[in-house]
Amino acid sequence: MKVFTVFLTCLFFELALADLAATSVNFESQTITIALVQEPPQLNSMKATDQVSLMVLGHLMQGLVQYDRRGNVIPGVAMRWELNDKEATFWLRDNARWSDGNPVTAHDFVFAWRNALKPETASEYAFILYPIKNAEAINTGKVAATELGVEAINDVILKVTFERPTGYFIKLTSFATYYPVREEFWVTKKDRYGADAVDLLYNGPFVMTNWTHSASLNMVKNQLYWDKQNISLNAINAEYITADTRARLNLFIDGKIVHTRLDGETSKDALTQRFRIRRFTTGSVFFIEYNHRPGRPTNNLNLRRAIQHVFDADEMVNRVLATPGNLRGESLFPVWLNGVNDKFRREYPAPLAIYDVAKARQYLALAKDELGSIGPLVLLVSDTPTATKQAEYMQGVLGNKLGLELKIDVQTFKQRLAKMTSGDFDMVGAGWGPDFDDIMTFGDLFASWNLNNRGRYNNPQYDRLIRTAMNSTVPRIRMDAMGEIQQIVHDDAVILPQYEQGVIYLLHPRLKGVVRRVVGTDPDYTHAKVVP
Amino acid sequence: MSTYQPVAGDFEPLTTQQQVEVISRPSLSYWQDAWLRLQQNTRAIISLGIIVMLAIFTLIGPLAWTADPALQDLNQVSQAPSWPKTALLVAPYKSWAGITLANYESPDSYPTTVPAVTGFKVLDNPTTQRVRLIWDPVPGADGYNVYRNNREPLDFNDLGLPLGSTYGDQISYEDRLSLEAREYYYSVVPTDGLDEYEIYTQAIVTPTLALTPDEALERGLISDIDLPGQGQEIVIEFHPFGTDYLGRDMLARLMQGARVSLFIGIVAPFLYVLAGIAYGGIAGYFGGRLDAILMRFSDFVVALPFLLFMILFKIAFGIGPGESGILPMLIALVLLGWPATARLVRGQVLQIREEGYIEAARLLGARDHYLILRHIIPNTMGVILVTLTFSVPSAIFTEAFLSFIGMGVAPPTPSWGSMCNEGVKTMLSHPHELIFPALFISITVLAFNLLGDGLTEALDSKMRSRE
Amino acid sequence: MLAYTIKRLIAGVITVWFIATATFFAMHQVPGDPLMNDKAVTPEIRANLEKKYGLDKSKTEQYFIFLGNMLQGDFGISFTQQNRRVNDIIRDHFPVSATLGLLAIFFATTGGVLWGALTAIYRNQLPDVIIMFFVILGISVPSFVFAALGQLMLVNINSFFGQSIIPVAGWGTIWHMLMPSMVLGLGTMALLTRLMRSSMLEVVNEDYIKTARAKGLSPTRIFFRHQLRNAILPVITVLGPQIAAITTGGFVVELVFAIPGLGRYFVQAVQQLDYTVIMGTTVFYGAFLVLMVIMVDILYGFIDPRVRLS
Amino acid sequence: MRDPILTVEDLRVEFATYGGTVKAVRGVSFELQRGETLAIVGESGCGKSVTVQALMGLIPIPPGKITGGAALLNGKNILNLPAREANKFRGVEVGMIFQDPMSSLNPTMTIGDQIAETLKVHRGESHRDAFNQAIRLLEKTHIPDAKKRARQYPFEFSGGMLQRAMIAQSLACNPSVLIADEPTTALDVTIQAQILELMRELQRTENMSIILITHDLAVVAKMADRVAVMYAGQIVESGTVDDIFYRSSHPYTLGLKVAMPSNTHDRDKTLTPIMGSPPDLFNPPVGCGYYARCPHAMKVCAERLPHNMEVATGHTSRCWLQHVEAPRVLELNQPSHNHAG
Repeated sequence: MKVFTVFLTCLFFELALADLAATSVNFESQTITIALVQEPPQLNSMKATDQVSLMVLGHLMQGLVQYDRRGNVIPGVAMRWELNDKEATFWLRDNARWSDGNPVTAHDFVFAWRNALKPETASEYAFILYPIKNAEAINTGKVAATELGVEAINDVILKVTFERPTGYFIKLTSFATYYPVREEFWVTKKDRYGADAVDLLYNGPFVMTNWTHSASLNMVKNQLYWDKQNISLNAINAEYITADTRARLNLFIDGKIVHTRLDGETSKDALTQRFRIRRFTTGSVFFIEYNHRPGRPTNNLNLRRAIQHVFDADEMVNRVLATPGNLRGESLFPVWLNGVNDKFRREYPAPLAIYDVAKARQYLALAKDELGSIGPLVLLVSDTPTATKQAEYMQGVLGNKLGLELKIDVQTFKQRLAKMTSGDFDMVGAGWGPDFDDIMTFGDLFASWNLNNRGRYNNPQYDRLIRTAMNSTVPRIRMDAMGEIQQIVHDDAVILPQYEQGVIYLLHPRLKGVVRRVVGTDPDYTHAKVVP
Repeated sequence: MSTYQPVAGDFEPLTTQQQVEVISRPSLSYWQDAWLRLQQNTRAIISLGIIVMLAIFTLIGPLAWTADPALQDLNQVSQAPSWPKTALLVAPYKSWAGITLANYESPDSYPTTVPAVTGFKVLDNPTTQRVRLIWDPVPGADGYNVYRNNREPLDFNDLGLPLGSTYGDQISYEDRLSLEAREYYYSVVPTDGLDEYEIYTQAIVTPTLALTPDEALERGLISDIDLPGQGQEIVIEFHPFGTDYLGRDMLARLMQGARVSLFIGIVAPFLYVLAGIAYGGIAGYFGGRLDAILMRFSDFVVALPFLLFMILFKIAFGIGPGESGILPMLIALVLLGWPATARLVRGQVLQIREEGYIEAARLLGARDHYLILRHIIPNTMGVILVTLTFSVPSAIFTEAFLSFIGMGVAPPTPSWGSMCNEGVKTMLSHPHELIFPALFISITVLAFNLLGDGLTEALDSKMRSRE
Repeated sequence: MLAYTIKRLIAGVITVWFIATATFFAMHQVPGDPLMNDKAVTPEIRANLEKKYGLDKSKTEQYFIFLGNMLQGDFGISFTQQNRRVNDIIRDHFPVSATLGLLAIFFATTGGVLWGALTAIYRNQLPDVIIMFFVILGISVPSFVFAALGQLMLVNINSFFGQSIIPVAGWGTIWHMLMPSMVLGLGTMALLTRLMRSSMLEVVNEDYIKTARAKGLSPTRIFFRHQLRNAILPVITVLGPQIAAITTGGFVVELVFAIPGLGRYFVQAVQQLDYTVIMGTTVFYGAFLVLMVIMVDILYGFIDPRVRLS
Repeated sequence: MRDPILTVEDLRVEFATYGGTVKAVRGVSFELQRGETLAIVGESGCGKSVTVQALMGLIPIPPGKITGGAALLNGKNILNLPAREANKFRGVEVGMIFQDPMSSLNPTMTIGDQIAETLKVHRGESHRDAFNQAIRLLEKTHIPDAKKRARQYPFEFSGGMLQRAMIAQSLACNPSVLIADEPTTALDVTIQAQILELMRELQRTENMSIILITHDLAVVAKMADRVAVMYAGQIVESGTVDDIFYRSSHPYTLGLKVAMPSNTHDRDKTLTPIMGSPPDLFNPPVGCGYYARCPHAMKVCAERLPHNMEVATGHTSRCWLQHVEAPRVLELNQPSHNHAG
């Protein structure tokens, strides 16, 4: 019946102007409207993995600690804490409340962490809890969840015992998997937990009042939040869900949303509209991963060195990507990572690959001696436009400069993952984003036991360095180990770094205090405010 | 008018041979008459002309215009069509450490305001290879942000693209971001390491188009690496139709793309319309339960998820990574393209089957397949030709979609459809990358539509009866 | 007429069953692991996920389980959106796509008939040439371009009026539906125009048109009562598959205009190998198509009495 | 005294085709008296249909073109009128029925609606009244169970009944003239007789004058008061039905009569057709159109077009043999005064 009435209304065009939808920012009511790139697939904090879900959860929930504007750890539900090699103790604030009025207690954290590790929950981010005692054993089904090294001394004191000394544990506790979950509430929902606005309890700065899937999602200030007085926004409404950058720019120009990311094409429109364009490095690194399995041509070091010397990262960033904000790919570790007491990359400068075609050809000759003829190499890429474009550039470089034939194998998302796992490639375009604010999130990527090491790179020296970094909490020791790892990645040409991703975006001029983060909630509107 | 009065001799009887009439026109067969009629139709002639031109463009074009469609020229990315340009030969690029202040410590307290940056200027002559900017340090600032705009910024919000930021001790910046030989307005803004102070200083720079000798040698623009040497001007490749997102020559790509798109755009529709005619003809002619079954099968084919089966075809045909699977794509298009024509032809056949002349022909002993081919199908010409001419663009774009998911043409070979898909992304800033492929597709579709019209009028007997 | 409809509905159910079966087994042939995501997962977790979605059983077993659930109208839960039932996805998003699709068909048919008739009446004169030019442009340029240009036009209109007259994207009021449905219907309108022109030219020669003029009826009356009714028949036969093309073609328009339709679920389900959503959307969409084809045939019978009674 | 309801003078119609221009009607003139049936007879392709279609404005322009002549209906000119003007007389003062009833009715409208339509358009009657009148009209044309039949569609009717419906439709506004363009050609003989009988009956009751186009002399003999024989786009002989049958004064009329099989005809004797075929109207002959096939052709026939000559009052013939000095032809009726010579 609804469809038919639509016909009637559309037949008799009344010329009344469309209701003048509120503009994206409103000073009196301190409300803003945003757009989401996709429908959040999972709002159960114990299982959430993707960027959009983490962003929404970051406004609705709060872990033991949180980040301030400059990325330093500040108190969250925990007022203060003490850490040493073996354990950590947290003192929770007594005025932390759930949105149903009950206080947030240490038991909520114990329940949440145990539940996340249970095999039947099947949370893909369970590994982030592994620093806690017996966490891995529970997740692999060897031990019962109650054995987890976490204990609620009483309602407000939480004690954690480590599996091994973990210097960066405090930073992990701001991640979604570490968020508290009220057991009494969860038991009434079970599988439906996180399916809709009513199937969640909130202890963060905002509560979700409505969620029409794939259409809109509305958040209102949480009156029971302990830091309510520092929150100036009364409501955040996500009224549009689309991945198309052009659609979101048009919505921004039309004054409907407060923020949108720009790509090459839309940046030119933004220029003509005279908007203020801002820049932000996402903290992700993009590279080409070689297949190190024996029998594969890319297993040969000389061949990889040849490619390394013929690839000009400057040309890739400045001419092929051609959008501002991207940085030259020089190392596995991006520039934002903290070292001992300054940026890691400033304390341990990355060894620079020299663009030298003559040298590259010498390495190629060596490789041909060792391998005999080198058949066409296969570069596996996803079916996104930018990936195919970069692949064609690589094809041009290897073809013209080294006479190497490169075949581009375009695959949809799941087929590509299947080929990466089975090793059905010579080179694959890949990237990695940080899960937590510590160098280890990138470091252990090519450890032989890591499942995400799709090329099956296996170097005992590399593994040993990772273990020393894992087991020590002394920054100098960890950073020295990582410095050596960076050298190995360059000398052994484990990967071909392409670029560190930077993006440009637009933000409504009358909206202040929006924070962009490499790790955690990004963009973070928690402490934003609308100025007249 | 006065009536004629016959004279004496008039009444002599006529001899028989004078009675022979003169035959004014030769008798024509069906096809001769159709061909004659086609020649009369101006629109058909135009279309035949266009088709001949397209054939020349595809086959003889690459011999005349020998630019290599896959050669990337990153100095001329996404250039609009233009006259040949000259470039300056410069030394190969060496990375620049820039200027950093010795013994610099960031200020302990951040002042609320800082003075504007002074001494903001370009170092040595700016080229499209690199533009090096330097400025004097600002007391109290702990970093600087550099912006670039294509025209004069009006206010602090209009500084343009944020190129990059430096720490407090770096007072220089090297811009290499897709530089073109045009006027740029650079601005530098002091920051407190995170937030910007709302004052900016501006500098206008016009880099010259530059090329390194080995690049020129590699591209065959100069024969000897030393001749004519740095600082000299040389004429670089001429791209009449401009270049695409990787600086490849558009005209050469259009010619190479034509081979794929025209082949798929003509052969695929021809095949699946033929299949549709046969299928629809049989369903419509025999009717009854056979018709119901055939039609339900056609609904079944249309409702299948297209993308899923395309991936399956790709695996079934065993297309290796990076190989161009034109034939499997053709088969895929035919297997999934025929239902639309089948439905239409069936509708027409149902109507024609009731006509008198069909009964008559059957009475004269015409067997079924003869009836369908000789009597029924020619009378559905009008509708068939319309669907044929409409299948051309849809085949071209389906091919582009299939190539996009790795089933059809593997990079770097282009097709018009894939060039259109790429061009759409930069539609407003570099319109030529979309306009040319879309134009060629439109011309092809126009030619086939006009030809379709001409053929309909020439072949379709109903049209003829009006004369 | 009722017997005819019932017979067609039964045939329709069988067709949908075939669609479901073909899609089910095809889906399982496609390589790639439905449960795997970016971050690799330990084998134990994989085992749990498999048990949860019943992927550990044999294919035929899974098929019959699926069939059983389907008959009760339960399509299971989505793999990618873990806690959303596929039924909810269809319930929330199908009406949006259907409204958009039917509105697009409405525009396409009225436009196609109007322009087709005009080109037939002014055959080979100026209106014919102009309309033909736009028809060719309409089909030679990808729909994504028209969607983007359409949206740009709205933005300019709004900036011209200084306030947001017509919403640039999103869903809800009729104002949201105007531009997307017009863009979506463009390709079909071009096809219908050509078909209408071709069949109008054939009808204009028929004897009953000569009789109508001999009866002294006005040209407009002849056009609507006699010419149009007979010329529209081929146009209607093509409506069935076109409705299919439009409802799936919605993906591009839904992306550009941020419309919460079923289109995006179609494409993403296949890319993500989300088995339950693929089955749910394909079966539901197949049923919708079969229903549309039946309605088109009935409409055809309604207009052409010969077919109705045969 | 003559009371012509319709007079046509020197009507000329041409068609521009890609092969050249066809001069289909080359100067046709005739008169239709009130209540009279005029038959226009001739081989197919002689221009008889084109002539009446020109009067009714049914010639598609282009490619057709009325290049000359005039036609007066009740004193008003009806040639080359725009549709709005023509519709004032079409269907009201003049009704028309066509040769093939199967394709002359709209397949997607009921018979009743199609008949009622004329009444609604010209008389502005409501649908219900018009539909009831349509039923009465169908009864008037002897269609059984008219009430049910009116709701049916053309494909549910037989050929004969369709022609009756066509006649009913043309009588809707009781026109003063009915043009019947080969009404019975597509029907078999028994139905043919019924239709002709119906037309005569309606003529009497409605005092309607009829123009009957046919190539069948038997129909002419049964129906016509006056006859005009057409050949190659011209009227070669016209007069009363007795003039034409018993005092035929044109060789083509003789040929037609001889070629007509009759029931008294001896079965095993072969029929005598007229040899040759009608001239090609792309460039019509300068003299008499029939000269190439006329057994009595003379030199002047090939060179000069004979004008209409009075054989008797109201009986004309376009043939040089009617000229005073022309030689005598036995079976041909020639003017009496030159016998004496």
